[in-house]
Amino acid sequence: MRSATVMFAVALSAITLASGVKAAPPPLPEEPIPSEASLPADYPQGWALIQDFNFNSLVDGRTVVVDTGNPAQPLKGIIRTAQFGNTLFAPAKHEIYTAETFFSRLTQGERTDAITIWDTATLKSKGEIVLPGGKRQQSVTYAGTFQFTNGQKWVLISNFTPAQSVTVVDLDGRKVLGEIDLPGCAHIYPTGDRGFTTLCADGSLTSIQLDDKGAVASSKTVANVQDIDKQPLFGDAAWIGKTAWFVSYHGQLQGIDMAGAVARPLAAKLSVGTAEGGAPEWRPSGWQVIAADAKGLLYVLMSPAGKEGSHKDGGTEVWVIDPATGKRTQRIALSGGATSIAITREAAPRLIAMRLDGPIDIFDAATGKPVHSLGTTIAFNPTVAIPVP
Amino acid sequence: MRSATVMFAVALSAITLASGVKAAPPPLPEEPIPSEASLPADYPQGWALIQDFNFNSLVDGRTVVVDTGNPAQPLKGIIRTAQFGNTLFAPAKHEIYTAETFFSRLTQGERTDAITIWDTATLKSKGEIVLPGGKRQQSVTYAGTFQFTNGQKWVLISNFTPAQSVTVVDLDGRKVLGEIDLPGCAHIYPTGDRGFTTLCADGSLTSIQLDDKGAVASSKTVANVQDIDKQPLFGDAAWIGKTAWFVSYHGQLQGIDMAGAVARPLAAKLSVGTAEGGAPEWRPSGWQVIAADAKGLLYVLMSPAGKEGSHKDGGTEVWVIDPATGKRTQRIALSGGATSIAITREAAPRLIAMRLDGPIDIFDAATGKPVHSLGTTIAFNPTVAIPVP
Amino acid sequence: MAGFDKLTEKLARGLARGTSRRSSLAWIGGIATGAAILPVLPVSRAMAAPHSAGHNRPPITSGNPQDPGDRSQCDYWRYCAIDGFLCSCCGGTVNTCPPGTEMSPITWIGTCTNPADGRAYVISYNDCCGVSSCGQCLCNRNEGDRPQVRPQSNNDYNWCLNTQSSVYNCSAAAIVGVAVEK
Amino acid sequence: MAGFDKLTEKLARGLARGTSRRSSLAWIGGIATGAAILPVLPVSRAMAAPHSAGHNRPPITSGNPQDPGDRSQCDYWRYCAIDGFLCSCCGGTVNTCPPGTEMSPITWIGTCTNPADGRAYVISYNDCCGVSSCGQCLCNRNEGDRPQVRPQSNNDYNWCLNTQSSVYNCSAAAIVGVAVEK
Repeated sequence: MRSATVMFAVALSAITLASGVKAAPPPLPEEPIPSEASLPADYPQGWALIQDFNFNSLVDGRTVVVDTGNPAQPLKGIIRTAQFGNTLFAPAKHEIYTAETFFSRLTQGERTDAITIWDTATLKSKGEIVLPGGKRQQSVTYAGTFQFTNGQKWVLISNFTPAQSVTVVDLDGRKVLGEIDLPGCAHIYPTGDRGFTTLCADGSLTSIQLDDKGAVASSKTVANVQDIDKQPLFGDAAWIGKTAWFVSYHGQLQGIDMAGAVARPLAAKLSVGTAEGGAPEWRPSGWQVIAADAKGLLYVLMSPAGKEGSHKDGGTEVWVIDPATGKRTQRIALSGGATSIAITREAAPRLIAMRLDGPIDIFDAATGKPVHSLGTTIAFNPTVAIPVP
Repeated sequence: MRSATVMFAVALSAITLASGVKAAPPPLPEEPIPSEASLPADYPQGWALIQDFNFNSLVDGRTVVVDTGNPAQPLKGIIRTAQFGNTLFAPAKHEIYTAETFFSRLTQGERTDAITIWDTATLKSKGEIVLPGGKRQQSVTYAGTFQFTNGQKWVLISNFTPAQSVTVVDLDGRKVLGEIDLPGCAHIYPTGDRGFTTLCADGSLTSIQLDDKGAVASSKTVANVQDIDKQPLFGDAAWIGKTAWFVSYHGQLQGIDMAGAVARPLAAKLSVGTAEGGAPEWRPSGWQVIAADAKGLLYVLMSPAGKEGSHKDGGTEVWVIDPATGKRTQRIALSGGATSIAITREAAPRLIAMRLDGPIDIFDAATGKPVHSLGTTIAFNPTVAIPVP
Repeated sequence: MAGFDKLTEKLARGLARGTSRRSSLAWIGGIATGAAILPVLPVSRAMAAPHSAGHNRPPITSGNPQDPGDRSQCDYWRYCAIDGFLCSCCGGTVNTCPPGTEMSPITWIGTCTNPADGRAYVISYNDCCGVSSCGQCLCNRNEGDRPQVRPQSNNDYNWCLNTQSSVYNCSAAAIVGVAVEK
Repeated sequence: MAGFDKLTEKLARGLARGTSRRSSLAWIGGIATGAAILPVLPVSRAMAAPHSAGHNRPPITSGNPQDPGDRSQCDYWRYCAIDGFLCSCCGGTVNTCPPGTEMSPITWIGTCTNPADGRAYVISYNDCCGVSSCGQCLCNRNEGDRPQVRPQSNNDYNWCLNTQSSVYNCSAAAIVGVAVEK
């Protein structure tokens, strides 16, 4: 057999290096390697975290850090968010959290559910908290299955086996505090100082406050919050301050004040309104269909082809409603359609219009005019966006 | 909080089932669930195993069982072949073997290299053999990095760290036998009863025979088998009996007889020939560019845009050469182009023409006429095919 | 929780076997009667496009005129509330999981109108589990789909539950009964 | 094997640093001189298509007339022997790995002609590792690419070697010297 150096000797002898050959200009300089990029620990407000569901390889979901203002290089980095994963963002702590599921042999073997803690500047893992029981809820991305409480010191994670419960995790202490059974209820909306609200199958909600060990301190049910048969609410809400704004399949808007220990549905009966040209009618449609801006306007993604079963198809317009007046203030036409929307917190806010099959377009939220398209340069299947707050 | 049965009670009360409503015809019958399909343990000769590299999620590579004669349902099943994996097929044992790499946290954490043993009928894992050292060679798929020897009782696996070696594994005994250092040499071609040949960086080959413990019993180098600068050979060979047929970047054909303990390059100087219309010239081009049929004809994938660096671009024709006479007997035009080819062992053999970006077309190998297209119904990035022998 | 798991599994299986109680709510009536087959939706079509461009898959049919349609297409009548890769395109059939996968015993339910006999059938959508995403024939239709608070009517869950692995491969659609509006 | 690993790493690094011996073989001369920039190849283009349809990414340029071209495109001069996702499209730059990844210390080498100054530069292609496939700007060009028996000239290897993880994200292309034919 050959000596250890054969293979590289051939390669080495094949190339001659010199510092300059022709008269002018001097050659381009050598470039240092290895070289790895990092990000600002504090992201600008034009940035967002976008969840890439990656339907063709669900085991390999991601979260992408995106500069929505840079069509040449919008993708700033990729964080692993494996297997129907979820993402949370704590800018003040310079951390991103992902809730993930792994198998020891990719698709089979031992299951591990874990929260991974990522550094915003390096996008490297700072550690993980393993979750017990292999029961983390796996769904197409909903914000409501992974949420902060207790001033971002804790997170709450939905479980579904299909028994429903919530695991309480102390991020700062890197440990699991406990689990709360929630039969018949789904999704988590932070409520009060150290609690959450969940929506239940009979149309009620239940608000729970936790003690300092993460156990239930109080629980209160509010009936008749939604009519799941006739006016079901989309699962993901838009937040204006401490009020979560939901929209129904038919366009009714329901605010729920989550400031206190018990959620308080607002009495105002608001609607996205109607318009000509629907066939049969305009309805909200898409995945993340409602968003809010810093001024307190609501944006709802609308389809003119609204009917039973159309609620996830995606829309062609965004309707802007001022919940303070109940008036619709604007209609924004989306040239490429969208399945999810979000609004940046920039001084001049922008609308992020995402399609589940990849393309992402950016609009001026105030004027509704297209700013630029980011094409499919970011994610395979963008589901939800978390703009930098 | 609600009782455990709330959520399903709502669903249950919502649906009424009955066995028949209208007069005629009777309703479609209830269908049994759960229900899982299985395959014949012995695959028909029109089937093949096709490696799906899955470039967009390399951690999630697959091997697909394909019926090339069924354009409606060509995909018969998917086997995991994670992270630059390789596949071998032992029809007599009703087993498929994959060489894979896993990380405990998908992209990070503890690395495990393993051979997984799959049942041909159920496509379920029958077990695995963990490989030591985390050194399994990861490349775009080459057949030569995972090969049988010793009558399919053993397999050989290439390692690359970039130190080069081969791990010897006893499949029947489910254990690793040992490792053979091969500095400066790459790829494995089964040779003799219990040995292999490897190609080396100085253009030589080395043939090694193993003892019954998997250690080196004999080693012999044959110099000047290829000129890697001027006439490099594509790595994957086409086998006619125990002769491996290689093609060079410029279209020279080199047979190497692997029947004995030491590989014996054939003296015949054969070529794929030339043709008009090249710009600059016709050359072999693609990934798996050479294949053989049961009658001993060679098929080479050719590009008219041949030049330095064109050798992986893919081709537009397949040229058929009879190595017994050295004559080219046919030119097959590929309407959709191809990057890899294979020939089934059916009585009327078919040409499988695959493109790395997905599409797969089937041709009659004897007439060169298109049979049907399978479109992109099979794999994201098909690299190589193993037709049922 | 194990006891509850068993209970819900029993309920789900009971429902799938067609032994549930005879009562109904308004919402299911609205779906079960007079609901035309939805066209393939723009976004679903766009998602499916990369895998079918330039090639028309021959239709996969039942051969039974009472069960018409192409089982490789999203607009096949049984798929009125499906979400995922069609097992017919993945090595399985309309109601059978591909080799190598395990069928989830817990499912979501749709009520789809068969255009041949006008009946509303209860369809059990069972996910096939333990092999990675099939990647073929992606469909998402939502007739009768309701938010996640009503799990049995929601197709956003990964229903690979109580299987050895929760990795999702494709979704099958089996007839488990005929729905009647009372 | 450890000693050999160190040796090869040293050789690879030495080559990357531009300190290798002054000699040449015919093959490199054939590549280094007179080689025009290859057009983007049909299959490479087809593979890239699903991720760029209907959108033109604005060019990513150096701003230096002596280093012309769009670093998000396969036909940029430095990419003459690249195989993989361009780090310029993945959060890195032409010669920098994206945040969260680790650059492989061991590389393959290409010799690419800069159309602005006519020089043949030695390009070190370094894989970025530890994050899953970027999925953007896939390119495969093979000027001077040789079979795997000559690793330094082969781009089919996953060069994520001697990194914490061998998972491949993207490939960077750094100038490490000027090649001269003697």
